[in-house]
Amino acid sequence: MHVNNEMKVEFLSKSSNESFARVAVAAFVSQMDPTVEELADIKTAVSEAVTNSIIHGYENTMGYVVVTCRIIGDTVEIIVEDKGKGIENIELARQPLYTSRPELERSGMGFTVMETFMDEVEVESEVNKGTRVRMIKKINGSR
Amino acid sequence: MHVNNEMKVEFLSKSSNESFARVAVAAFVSQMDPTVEELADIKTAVSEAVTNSIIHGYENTMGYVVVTCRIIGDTVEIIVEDKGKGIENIELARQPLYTSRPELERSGMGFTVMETFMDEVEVESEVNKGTRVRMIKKINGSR
Amino acid sequence: MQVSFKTRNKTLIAEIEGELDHHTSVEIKDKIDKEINRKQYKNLILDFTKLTFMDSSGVGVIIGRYKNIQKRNGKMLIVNPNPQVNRIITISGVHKIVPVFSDMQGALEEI
Amino acid sequence: MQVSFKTRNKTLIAEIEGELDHHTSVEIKDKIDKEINRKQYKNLILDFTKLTFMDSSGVGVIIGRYKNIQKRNGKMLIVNPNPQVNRIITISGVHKIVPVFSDMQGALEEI
Ligand SMILES: Nc1ncnc2c1ncn2[C@@H]1O[C@H](COP(=O)(O)OP(=O)(O)O)[C@@H](O)[C@H]1O
Ligand SMILES: Nc1ncnc2c1ncn2[C@@H]1O[C@H](COP(=O)(O)OP(=O)(O)O)[C@@H](O)[C@H]1O
Repeated sequence: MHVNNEMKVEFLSKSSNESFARVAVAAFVSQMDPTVEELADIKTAVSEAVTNSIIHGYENTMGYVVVTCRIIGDTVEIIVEDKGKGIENIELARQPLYTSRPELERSGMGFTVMETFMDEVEVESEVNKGTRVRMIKKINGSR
Repeated sequence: MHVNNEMKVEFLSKSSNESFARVAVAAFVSQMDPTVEELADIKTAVSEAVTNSIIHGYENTMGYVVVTCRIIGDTVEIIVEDKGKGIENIELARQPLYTSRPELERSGMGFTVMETFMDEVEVESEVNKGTRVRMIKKINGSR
Repeated sequence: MQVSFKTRNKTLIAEIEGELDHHTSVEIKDKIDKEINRKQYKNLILDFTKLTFMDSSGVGVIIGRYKNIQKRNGKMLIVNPNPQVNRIITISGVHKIVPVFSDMQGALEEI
Repeated sequence: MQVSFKTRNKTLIAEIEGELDHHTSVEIKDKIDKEINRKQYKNLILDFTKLTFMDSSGVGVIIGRYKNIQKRNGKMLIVNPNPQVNRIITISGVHKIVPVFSDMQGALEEI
Protein backbone atom coordinates (compact mmCIF):
# COMPACT_ATOMS: atom_id res chain seq x y z
CA MET A 1 0.00 0.00 0.00
CA HIS A 2 1.29 3.42 -0.88
CA VAL A 3 1.58 5.92 1.97
CA ASN A 4 0.56 9.36 0.71
CA ASN A 5 1.55 11.27 3.77
CA GLU A 6 2.81 10.53 7.25
CA MET A 7 3.49 12.27 10.54
CA LYS A 8 4.53 11.24 14.01
CA VAL A 9 4.09 13.30 17.13
CA GLU A 10 5.70 12.51 20.45
CA PHE A 11 4.90 14.30 23.70
CA LEU A 12 5.13 14.07 27.48
CA SER A 13 2.33 12.26 29.35
CA LYS A 14 0.84 15.49 30.68
CA SER A 15 -2.91 15.88 30.60
CA SER A 16 -2.54 19.33 29.02
CA ASN A 17 -1.24 17.54 25.91
CA GLU A 18 -4.55 15.74 25.32
CA SER A 19 -6.01 18.71 23.47
CA PHE A 20 -2.70 19.25 21.66
CA ALA A 21 -2.81 15.66 20.34
CA ARG A 22 -6.37 16.14 19.07
CA VAL A 23 -5.52 19.37 17.26
CA ALA A 24 -2.33 17.94 15.71
CA VAL A 25 -4.11 14.87 14.32
CA ALA A 26 -7.08 16.95 13.12
CA ALA A 27 -4.76 19.42 11.34
CA PHE A 28 -3.00 16.54 9.58
CA VAL A 29 -6.18 14.68 8.61
CA SER A 30 -7.84 17.86 7.34
CA GLN A 31 -5.87 17.55 4.08
CA MET A 32 -8.17 14.58 3.27
CA ASP A 33 -11.18 16.96 3.25
CA PRO A 34 -13.12 15.02 5.91
CA THR A 35 -16.64 16.03 6.90
CA VAL A 36 -17.11 17.83 10.22
CA GLU A 37 -18.48 14.58 11.64
CA GLU A 38 -15.57 12.45 10.43
CA LEU A 39 -13.10 14.91 11.92
CA ALA A 40 -14.99 14.94 15.24
CA ASP A 41 -14.95 11.11 15.27
CA ILE A 42 -11.19 11.06 14.80
CA LYS A 43 -10.54 13.73 17.43
CA THR A 44 -12.66 11.81 19.93
CA ALA A 45 -10.97 8.45 19.27
CA VAL A 46 -7.51 10.05 19.54
CA SER A 47 -8.53 11.74 22.77
CA GLU A 48 -9.59 8.39 24.26
CA ALA A 49 -6.40 6.54 23.31
CA VAL A 50 -4.07 9.36 24.37
CA THR A 51 -5.90 9.85 27.67
CA ASN A 52 -5.59 6.11 28.38
CA SER A 53 -1.82 6.23 27.83
CA ILE A 54 -1.55 9.19 30.19
CA ILE A 55 -3.83 7.92 32.99
CA HIS A 56 -3.52 4.16 32.79
CA GLY A 57 -0.23 3.64 30.94
CA TYR A 58 1.93 6.07 32.86
CA GLU A 59 -0.36 6.62 35.87
CA ASN A 60 1.32 9.47 37.69
CA THR A 61 4.77 9.05 36.16
CA MET A 62 6.24 10.89 33.17
CA GLY A 63 6.80 9.15 29.86
CA TYR A 64 6.34 9.74 26.16
CA VAL A 65 3.18 9.12 24.18
CA VAL A 66 3.70 8.62 20.43
CA VAL A 67 0.96 9.21 17.88
CA THR A 68 1.61 8.15 14.29
CA CYS A 69 -0.74 9.14 11.50
CA ARG A 70 -0.66 7.78 7.95
CA ILE A 71 -2.81 8.69 4.97
CA ILE A 72 -3.11 5.73 2.60
CA GLY A 73 -5.48 6.53 -0.24
CA ASP A 74 -8.79 7.48 1.35
CA THR A 75 -7.95 5.77 4.63
CA VAL A 76 -6.29 7.15 7.72
CA GLU A 77 -4.32 4.95 10.10
CA ILE A 78 -3.65 6.27 13.61
CA ILE A 79 -1.37 4.51 16.09
CA VAL A 80 -1.17 5.60 19.73
CA GLU A 81 1.69 4.06 21.73
CA ASP A 82 3.06 4.25 25.24
CA LYS A 83 5.81 2.44 27.14
CA GLY A 84 3.68 2.32 30.26
CA LYS A 85 2.44 -0.45 32.49
CA GLY A 86 0.49 -2.38 29.85
CA ILE A 87 -2.85 -4.22 29.95
CA GLU A 88 -3.09 -7.67 31.52
CA ASN A 89 -6.41 -8.73 30.04
CA ILE A 90 -7.14 -6.90 26.78
CA GLU A 91 -10.51 -8.62 26.24
CA LEU A 92 -11.73 -7.49 29.66
CA ALA A 93 -10.31 -3.97 29.15
CA ARG A 94 -12.27 -3.58 25.89
CA GLN A 95 -15.60 -4.42 27.50
CA PRO A 96 -18.01 -1.51 27.81
CA LEU A 97 -18.11 -0.06 31.34
CA TYR A 98 -14.98 -1.92 32.47
CA THR A 99 -12.50 0.38 34.16
CA SER A 100 -9.64 -0.31 36.52
CA ARG A 101 -9.90 3.24 37.92
CA PRO A 102 -13.51 3.81 39.09
CA GLU A 103 -12.12 6.04 41.89
CA LEU A 104 -11.09 8.53 39.18
CA GLU A 105 -14.67 8.51 37.87
CA ARG A 106 -13.56 6.82 34.66
CA SER A 107 -16.58 5.48 32.79
CA GLY A 108 -14.96 2.47 31.13
CA MET A 109 -16.31 3.67 27.77
CA GLY A 110 -13.00 4.67 26.14
CA PHE A 111 -12.50 1.56 23.98
CA THR A 112 -16.21 1.49 23.12
CA VAL A 113 -15.99 5.06 21.85
CA MET A 114 -12.91 4.24 19.75
CA GLU A 115 -14.65 1.18 18.29
CA THR A 116 -17.80 3.15 17.49
CA PHE A 117 -16.05 6.09 15.83
CA MET A 118 -13.35 4.22 13.90
CA ASP A 119 -13.69 1.36 11.39
CA GLU A 120 -11.07 -0.86 13.01
CA VAL A 121 -9.39 -0.86 16.43
CA GLU A 122 -6.50 -3.20 17.24
CA VAL A 123 -4.92 -3.35 20.70
CA GLU A 124 -1.52 -4.84 21.47
CA SER A 125 -0.14 -4.71 24.97
CA GLU A 126 2.46 -6.29 27.21
CA VAL A 127 2.54 -5.86 30.99
CA ASN A 128 5.37 -3.49 32.03
CA LYS A 129 6.29 -2.93 28.37
CA GLY A 130 3.47 -0.75 27.06
CA THR A 131 0.41 -0.51 24.86
CA ARG A 132 -0.19 0.12 21.16
CA VAL A 133 -3.64 1.03 19.82
CA ARG A 134 -4.00 1.00 16.02
CA MET A 135 -7.13 2.58 14.54
CA ILE A 136 -8.26 2.81 10.93
CA LYS A 137 -10.96 4.92 9.34
CA LYS A 138 -12.04 5.45 5.75
CA ILE A 139 -12.70 9.09 4.97
CA ASN A 140 -15.52 9.66 2.53
CA GLY A 141 -15.33 13.43 2.87
CA SER A 142 -17.73 15.98 1.59
CA ARG A 143 -16.92 15.49 -2.09
CA MET B 1 16.81 24.40 33.23
CA HIS B 2 13.64 22.53 33.92
CA VAL B 3 11.61 21.50 30.87
CA ASN B 4 7.93 21.98 31.68
CA ASN B 5 6.59 20.35 28.55
CA GLU B 6 7.97 18.92 25.34
CA MET B 7 6.75 17.61 22.01
CA LYS B 8 8.36 16.46 18.81
CA VAL B 9 6.63 16.17 15.47
CA GLU B 10 8.10 14.43 12.46
CA PHE B 11 6.58 14.57 8.97
CA LEU B 12 7.30 14.00 5.28
CA SER B 13 8.81 16.89 3.30
CA LYS B 14 5.55 17.62 1.49
CA SER B 15 4.51 21.23 1.08
CA SER B 16 1.01 20.37 2.34
CA ASN B 17 2.63 19.73 5.74
CA GLU B 18 3.73 23.37 6.12
CA SER B 19 0.34 24.41 7.48
CA PHE B 20 0.17 21.25 9.61
CA ALA B 21 3.50 22.17 11.25
CA ARG B 22 2.27 25.68 12.02
CA VAL B 23 -0.95 24.43 13.61
CA ALA B 24 0.81 21.73 15.64
CA VAL B 25 3.33 24.17 17.12
CA ALA B 26 0.64 26.80 17.75
CA ALA B 27 -1.58 24.25 19.52
CA PHE B 28 1.32 23.24 21.77
CA VAL B 29 2.47 26.79 22.53
CA SER B 30 -1.07 27.95 23.28
CA GLN B 31 -0.82 26.39 26.76
CA MET B 32 1.57 29.28 27.56
CA ASP B 33 -1.28 31.78 27.00
CA PRO B 34 0.59 33.78 24.34
CA THR B 35 -0.89 36.94 22.85
CA VAL B 36 -2.34 36.74 19.34
CA GLU B 37 0.77 38.53 18.09
CA GLU B 38 3.23 36.21 19.84
CA LEU B 39 1.42 33.18 18.43
CA ALA B 40 1.46 34.71 14.92
CA ASP B 41 5.22 35.38 15.27
CA ILE B 42 5.88 31.76 16.20
CA LYS B 43 3.68 30.37 13.41
CA THR B 44 5.48 32.54 10.88
CA ALA B 45 8.99 31.60 12.07
CA VAL B 46 8.07 27.89 12.05
CA SER B 47 6.61 28.26 8.57
CA GLU B 48 9.90 29.78 7.30
CA ALA B 49 12.13 27.11 8.80
CA VAL B 50 9.93 24.18 7.75
CA THR B 51 9.52 25.56 4.22
CA ASN B 52 13.32 25.88 3.94
CA SER B 53 13.79 22.24 4.92
CA ILE B 54 11.23 21.19 2.31
CA ILE B 55 12.40 23.39 -0.60
CA HIS B 56 16.11 23.81 0.03
CA GLY B 57 16.99 20.87 2.27
CA TYR B 58 15.22 18.11 0.39
CA GLU B 59 14.64 19.96 -2.90
CA ASN B 60 12.36 17.59 -4.75
CA THR B 61 13.20 14.45 -2.83
CA MET B 62 11.30 12.94 0.12
CA GLY B 63 12.68 13.06 3.63
CA TYR B 64 11.60 13.77 7.17
CA VAL B 65 11.41 17.16 8.82
CA VAL B 66 11.53 17.12 12.64
CA VAL B 67 10.19 19.95 14.77
CA THR B 68 10.90 19.86 18.51
CA CYS B 69 9.19 22.23 20.89
CA ARG B 70 10.11 22.77 24.53
CA ILE B 71 8.48 24.97 27.13
CA ILE B 72 11.03 26.06 29.73
CA GLY B 73 9.49 28.51 32.17
CA ASP B 74 8.17 31.42 30.12
CA THR B 75 10.38 30.59 27.15
CA VAL B 76 9.69 28.40 24.15
CA GLU B 77 12.47 26.66 22.24
CA ILE B 78 11.73 25.40 18.74
CA ILE B 79 14.15 23.28 16.73
CA VAL B 80 13.55 22.50 13.05
CA GLU B 81 15.80 19.82 11.57
CA ASP B 82 16.27 18.10 8.23
CA LYS B 83 18.74 15.55 6.87
CA GLY B 84 18.89 17.36 3.54
CA LYS B 85 21.65 18.89 1.46
CA GLY B 86 22.84 21.42 4.04
CA ILE B 87 24.09 25.00 3.73
CA GLU B 88 27.62 25.73 2.49
CA ASN B 89 27.87 29.33 3.69
CA ILE B 90 25.57 30.02 6.63
CA GLU B 91 26.59 33.68 6.92
CA LEU B 92 25.67 34.33 3.29
CA ALA B 93 22.43 32.33 3.62
CA ARG B 94 21.30 34.49 6.56
CA GLN B 95 21.75 37.76 4.67
CA PRO B 96 18.49 39.52 3.80
CA LEU B 97 17.50 39.01 0.15
CA TYR B 98 19.98 36.17 -0.41
CA THR B 99 18.36 33.16 -2.01
CA SER B 100 19.83 30.26 -3.94
CA ARG B 101 16.51 29.72 -5.72
CA PRO B 102 15.44 33.00 -7.35
CA GLU B 103 13.86 30.98 -10.16
CA LEU B 104 11.28 29.76 -7.62
CA GLU B 105 10.52 33.41 -6.76
CA ARG B 106 11.99 32.95 -3.28
CA SER B 107 12.52 36.32 -1.67
CA GLY B 108 15.56 35.46 0.47
CA MET B 109 13.73 36.89 3.50
CA GLY B 110 13.15 33.62 5.41
CA PHE B 111 16.00 33.93 7.91
CA THR B 112 15.34 37.66 8.33
CA VAL B 113 11.73 36.91 9.27
CA MET B 114 12.82 34.24 11.78
CA GLU B 115 15.33 36.67 13.34
CA THR B 116 12.76 39.45 13.55
CA PHE B 117 10.00 37.34 15.09
CA MET B 118 12.06 35.24 17.50
CA ASP B 119 14.49 36.36 20.23
CA GLU B 120 17.32 34.07 19.15
CA VAL B 121 18.01 32.09 15.98
CA GLU B 122 20.92 29.64 15.76
CA VAL B 123 21.76 27.76 12.54
CA GLU B 124 23.91 24.66 12.34
CA SER B 125 24.43 22.92 9.02
CA GLU B 126 26.72 20.48 7.28
CA VAL B 127 26.76 19.93 3.51
CA ASN B 128 25.07 16.64 2.58
CA LYS B 129 24.21 15.99 6.24
CA GLY B 130 21.45 18.46 7.00
CA THR B 131 20.41 21.62 8.79
CA ARG B 132 19.24 22.47 12.30
CA VAL B 133 17.59 25.78 13.14
CA ARG B 134 17.10 26.53 16.84
CA MET B 135 14.83 29.41 17.78
CA ILE B 136 13.98 30.83 21.19
CA LYS B 137 11.25 33.21 22.22
CA LYS B 138 10.11 34.52 25.57
CA ILE B 139 6.33 34.56 25.91
CA ASN B 140 5.00 37.47 27.93
CA GLY B 141 1.39 36.54 27.25
CA SER B 142 -1.68 38.55 27.95
CA ARG B 143 -1.48 38.24 31.74
CA MET C 1 -12.68 25.77 29.54
CA GLN C 2 -15.00 27.76 31.77
CA VAL C 3 -17.93 26.90 34.06
CA SER C 4 -20.52 29.53 34.93
CA PHE C 5 -23.51 29.17 37.19
CA LYS C 6 -27.11 30.34 37.24
CA THR C 7 -29.84 29.31 39.67
CA ARG C 8 -33.60 28.75 39.63
CA ASN C 9 -35.01 27.96 43.10
CA LYS C 10 -33.41 24.68 44.15
CA THR C 11 -31.88 24.04 40.73
CA LEU C 12 -28.27 24.79 39.80
CA ILE C 13 -27.63 25.47 36.11
CA ALA C 14 -23.98 24.87 35.16
CA GLU C 15 -22.93 26.14 31.75
CA ILE C 16 -19.73 24.53 30.49
CA GLU C 17 -17.84 26.37 27.79
CA GLY C 18 -15.01 24.83 25.74
CA GLU C 19 -13.78 21.23 25.85
CA LEU C 20 -14.51 18.51 28.40
CA ASP C 21 -11.70 15.96 28.42
CA HIS C 22 -9.71 14.24 31.18
CA HIS C 23 -7.54 17.35 31.62
CA THR C 24 -10.41 19.79 32.11
CA SER C 25 -12.71 17.32 33.93
CA VAL C 26 -10.87 17.70 37.24
CA GLU C 27 -11.61 21.43 37.46
CA ILE C 28 -15.17 21.05 36.14
CA LYS C 29 -16.09 18.41 38.74
CA ASP C 30 -14.54 20.44 41.50
CA LYS C 31 -16.36 23.65 40.61
CA ILE C 32 -19.76 21.99 40.25
CA ASP C 33 -19.44 19.97 43.48
CA LYS C 34 -18.37 23.03 45.48
CA GLU C 35 -21.28 25.08 44.16
CA ILE C 36 -23.83 22.35 44.89
CA ASN C 37 -22.55 21.90 48.45
CA ARG C 38 -22.29 25.60 49.11
CA LYS C 39 -25.99 26.27 48.60
CA GLN C 40 -27.36 22.73 48.95
CA TYR C 41 -29.05 22.64 45.56
CA LYS C 42 -31.35 19.73 44.88
CA ASN C 43 -31.37 19.61 41.07
CA LEU C 44 -28.65 20.06 38.44
CA ILE C 45 -28.96 21.14 34.81
CA LEU C 46 -25.83 20.84 32.67
CA ASP C 47 -26.05 23.42 29.88
CA PHE C 48 -23.90 22.09 27.02
CA THR C 49 -24.76 24.86 24.53
CA LYS C 50 -21.17 26.15 24.53
CA LEU C 51 -19.47 22.76 24.97
CA THR C 52 -17.45 22.20 21.77
CA PHE C 53 -15.98 18.77 22.53
CA MET C 54 -16.44 15.90 24.96
CA ASP C 55 -14.90 12.44 25.23
CA SER C 56 -15.70 9.57 27.63
CA SER C 57 -14.11 11.53 30.50
CA GLY C 58 -17.26 13.64 30.28
CA VAL C 59 -19.38 10.53 30.80
CA GLY C 60 -17.56 9.99 34.10
CA VAL C 61 -18.23 13.59 35.09
CA ILE C 62 -21.95 13.29 34.30
CA ILE C 63 -22.41 9.93 36.06
CA GLY C 64 -20.47 11.14 39.10
CA ARG C 65 -22.68 14.26 39.45
CA TYR C 66 -25.80 12.11 38.84
CA LYS C 67 -24.88 9.93 41.83
CA ASN C 68 -24.54 13.00 44.04
CA ILE C 69 -27.87 14.44 42.90
CA GLN C 70 -29.58 11.07 43.42
CA LYS C 71 -28.51 11.15 47.06
CA ARG C 72 -30.38 14.44 47.39
CA ASN C 73 -33.44 12.94 45.69
CA GLY C 74 -33.00 15.58 42.99
CA LYS C 75 -33.29 15.57 39.23
CA MET C 76 -30.50 16.00 36.71
CA LEU C 77 -30.86 17.06 33.06
CA ILE C 78 -28.63 17.90 30.09
CA VAL C 79 -29.45 20.78 27.74
CA ASN C 80 -28.48 21.30 24.10
CA PRO C 81 -25.42 19.10 23.40
CA ASN C 82 -23.86 19.47 19.92
CA PRO C 83 -23.94 16.41 17.61
CA GLN C 84 -20.47 15.15 18.65
CA VAL C 85 -21.29 15.45 22.36
CA ASN C 86 -24.70 13.91 21.79
CA ARG C 87 -23.19 10.84 20.18
CA ILE C 88 -20.98 10.25 23.25
CA ILE C 89 -24.04 10.64 25.47
CA THR C 90 -25.99 8.14 23.36
CA ILE C 91 -23.23 5.55 22.90
CA SER C 92 -22.56 5.47 26.63
CA GLY C 93 -26.26 5.19 27.53
CA VAL C 94 -26.08 8.35 29.67
CA HIS C 95 -29.26 9.68 28.04
CA LYS C 96 -31.21 6.84 29.64
CA ILE C 97 -30.50 8.08 33.14
CA VAL C 98 -29.95 11.80 32.52
CA PRO C 99 -32.59 13.06 30.06
CA VAL C 100 -31.41 15.36 27.25
CA PHE C 101 -33.37 18.49 26.30
CA SER C 102 -32.77 20.56 23.20
CA ASP C 103 -33.61 23.82 24.98
CA MET C 104 -33.47 25.28 28.47
CA GLN C 105 -37.20 26.12 28.53
CA GLY C 106 -38.15 22.46 28.23
CA ALA C 107 -35.63 21.43 30.87
CA LEU C 108 -36.87 24.01 33.37
CA GLU C 109 -40.47 22.89 32.86
CA GLU C 110 -39.44 19.28 33.53
CA ILE C 111 -37.82 20.07 36.87
CA MET D 1 -6.99 29.00 -0.02
CA GLN D 2 -9.10 30.66 -2.69
CA VAL D 3 -8.51 33.47 -5.21
CA SER D 4 -11.43 35.44 -6.63
CA PHE D 5 -11.34 38.20 -9.18
CA LYS D 6 -13.11 41.50 -9.78
CA THR D 7 -12.28 44.12 -12.40
CA ARG D 8 -12.40 47.90 -12.71
CA ASN D 9 -11.48 49.06 -16.25
CA LYS D 10 -7.84 48.02 -16.78
CA THR D 11 -7.38 46.98 -13.16
CA LEU D 12 -7.59 43.41 -11.88
CA ILE D 13 -8.57 43.02 -8.24
CA ALA D 14 -7.44 39.67 -6.82
CA GLU D 15 -8.91 38.75 -3.45
CA ILE D 16 -6.92 36.05 -1.65
CA GLU D 17 -8.71 34.10 1.05
CA GLY D 18 -6.96 31.83 3.55
CA GLU D 19 -3.23 31.30 3.96
CA LEU D 20 -0.38 32.27 1.63
CA ASP D 21 2.63 30.02 2.19
CA HIS D 22 4.98 28.11 -0.13
CA HIS D 23 2.37 25.38 -0.62
CA THR D 24 -0.46 27.67 -1.68
CA SER D 25 1.78 30.20 -3.50
CA VAL D 26 2.12 28.01 -6.59
CA GLU D 27 -1.62 28.00 -7.27
CA ILE D 28 -2.05 31.68 -6.35
CA LYS D 29 0.68 32.83 -8.76
CA ASP D 30 -0.68 30.66 -11.51
CA LYS D 31 -4.25 31.92 -11.17
CA ILE D 32 -3.27 35.60 -11.06
CA ASP D 33 -0.85 35.33 -13.99
CA LYS D 34 -3.42 33.52 -16.16
CA GLU D 35 -6.10 36.10 -15.40
CA ILE D 36 -3.78 39.04 -16.17
CA ASN D 37 -2.69 37.53 -19.47
CA ARG D 38 -6.19 36.52 -20.50
CA LYS D 39 -7.57 40.07 -20.48
CA GLN D 40 -4.30 42.03 -20.63
CA TYR D 41 -4.92 44.01 -17.44
CA LYS D 42 -2.55 46.87 -16.76
CA ASN D 43 -2.92 47.30 -13.00
CA LEU D 44 -3.19 44.82 -10.12
CA ILE D 45 -4.73 45.25 -6.68
CA LEU D 46 -4.14 42.47 -4.15
CA ASP D 47 -7.04 42.48 -1.70
CA PHE D 48 -5.70 40.90 1.51
CA THR D 49 -8.86 41.48 3.60
CA LYS D 50 -9.47 37.72 3.89
CA LEU D 51 -5.82 36.65 4.02
CA THR D 52 -5.31 35.09 7.46
CA PHE D 53 -1.59 34.23 7.23
CA MET D 54 1.43 35.00 5.05
CA ASP D 55 5.10 34.11 5.32
CA SER D 56 8.06 35.18 3.13
CA SER D 57 6.78 32.98 0.29
CA GLY D 58 4.13 35.71 -0.07
CA VAL D 59 6.86 38.30 -0.51
CA GLY D 60 8.11 36.29 -3.51
CA VAL D 61 4.59 36.17 -4.93
CA ILE D 62 4.13 39.95 -4.55
CA ILE D 63 7.54 40.86 -6.02
CA GLY D 64 7.06 38.43 -8.91
CA ARG D 65 3.66 39.98 -9.84
CA TYR D 66 5.14 43.46 -9.39
CA LYS D 67 7.79 42.71 -12.02
CA ASN D 68 5.12 41.56 -14.48
CA ILE D 69 2.99 44.66 -13.87
CA GLN D 70 6.05 46.94 -14.27
CA LYS D 71 6.60 45.50 -17.77
CA ARG D 72 3.09 46.69 -18.62
CA ASN D 73 3.81 50.12 -17.12
CA GLY D 74 0.98 49.45 -14.68
CA LYS D 75 0.49 50.10 -11.00
CA MET D 76 0.24 47.56 -8.22
CA LEU D 77 -1.28 48.05 -4.76
CA ILE D 78 -2.07 46.03 -1.66
CA VAL D 79 -5.32 46.50 0.29
CA ASN D 80 -6.08 45.80 3.95
CA PRO D 81 -3.48 43.30 5.23
CA ASN D 82 -3.98 42.07 8.81
CA PRO D 83 -1.27 42.93 11.40
CA GLN D 84 0.68 39.67 10.90
CA VAL D 85 0.70 40.06 7.10
CA ASN D 86 1.54 43.74 7.41
CA ARG D 87 4.61 43.00 9.48
CA ILE D 88 5.95 40.66 6.77
CA ILE D 89 5.28 43.35 4.17
CA THR D 90 7.15 45.95 6.26
CA ILE D 91 10.10 43.79 7.32
CA SER D 92 10.73 42.76 3.72
CA GLY D 93 10.48 46.34 2.41
CA VAL D 94 7.68 45.35 0.01
CA HIS D 95 5.62 48.39 1.11
CA LYS D 96 8.26 50.67 -0.43
CA ILE D 97 7.57 49.40 -3.93
CA VAL D 98 3.96 48.19 -3.59
CA PRO D 99 1.95 50.77 -1.61
CA VAL D 100 -0.41 49.48 1.07
CA PHE D 101 -3.93 50.91 1.48
CA SER D 102 -6.21 50.24 4.40
CA ASP D 103 -9.33 50.27 2.22
CA MET D 104 -10.33 49.50 -1.36
CA GLN D 105 -11.77 52.99 -1.96
CA GLY D 106 -8.41 54.65 -1.39
CA ALA D 107 -6.63 52.12 -3.61
CA LEU D 108 -9.08 52.58 -6.48
CA GLU D 109 -8.68 56.37 -6.29
CA GLU D 110 -4.89 56.00 -6.46
CA ILE D 111 -4.99 53.93 -9.67
N1 LIG E 1 -2.66 2.59 27.48
C1 LIG E 1 -3.09 1.82 28.50
N2 LIG E 1 -2.21 1.34 29.41
C2 LIG E 1 -2.63 0.56 30.44
N3 LIG E 1 -3.91 0.21 30.63
C3 LIG E 1 -4.84 0.65 29.76
C4 LIG E 1 -4.48 1.48 28.66
N4 LIG E 1 -5.62 1.75 27.95
C5 LIG E 1 -6.62 1.13 28.58
N5 LIG E 1 -6.18 0.47 29.67
C6 LIG E 1 -7.00 -0.36 30.62
O1 LIG E 1 -8.24 -0.61 29.97
C7 LIG E 1 -9.32 -0.16 30.81
C8 LIG E 1 -10.51 0.27 29.96
O2 LIG E 1 -10.18 1.41 29.18
P1 LIG E 1 -11.32 2.38 28.65
O3 LIG E 1 -12.36 1.58 27.95
O4 LIG E 1 -10.67 3.47 27.86
O5 LIG E 1 -11.98 2.98 29.96
P2 LIG E 1 -11.48 4.02 31.07
O6 LIG E 1 -10.35 4.84 30.50
O7 LIG E 1 -12.67 4.85 31.34
O8 LIG E 1 -11.03 3.22 32.24
C9 LIG E 1 -8.72 0.92 31.66
O9 LIG E 1 -9.46 1.13 32.85
C10 LIG E 1 -7.32 0.36 31.92
O10 LIG E 1 -7.33 -0.60 32.94
N1 LIG F 1 17.15 23.77 5.49
C1 LIG F 1 17.96 24.25 4.52
N2 LIG F 1 18.69 23.40 3.77
C2 LIG F 1 19.50 23.86 2.79
N3 LIG F 1 19.63 25.17 2.48
C3 LIG F 1 18.93 26.06 3.20
C4 LIG F 1 18.08 25.66 4.24
N4 LIG F 1 17.51 26.78 4.77
C5 LIG F 1 18.02 27.82 4.09
N5 LIG F 1 18.88 27.41 3.13
C6 LIG F 1 19.65 28.27 2.20
O1 LIG F 1 19.60 29.61 2.69
C7 LIG F 1 19.07 30.48 1.71
C8 LIG F 1 18.33 31.64 2.37
O2 LIG F 1 17.18 31.18 3.05
P1 LIG F 1 15.97 32.16 3.34
O3 LIG F 1 16.51 33.39 4.00
O4 LIG F 1 14.94 31.40 4.09
O5 LIG F 1 15.43 32.58 1.92
P2 LIG F 1 14.63 31.76 0.78
O6 LIG F 1 13.97 30.55 1.39
O7 LIG F 1 13.65 32.74 0.27
O8 LIG F 1 15.65 31.36 -0.26
C9 LIG F 1 18.22 29.61 0.83
O9 LIG F 1 18.03 30.16 -0.45
C10 LIG F 1 19.04 28.31 0.81
O10 LIG F 1 20.09 28.39 -0.12
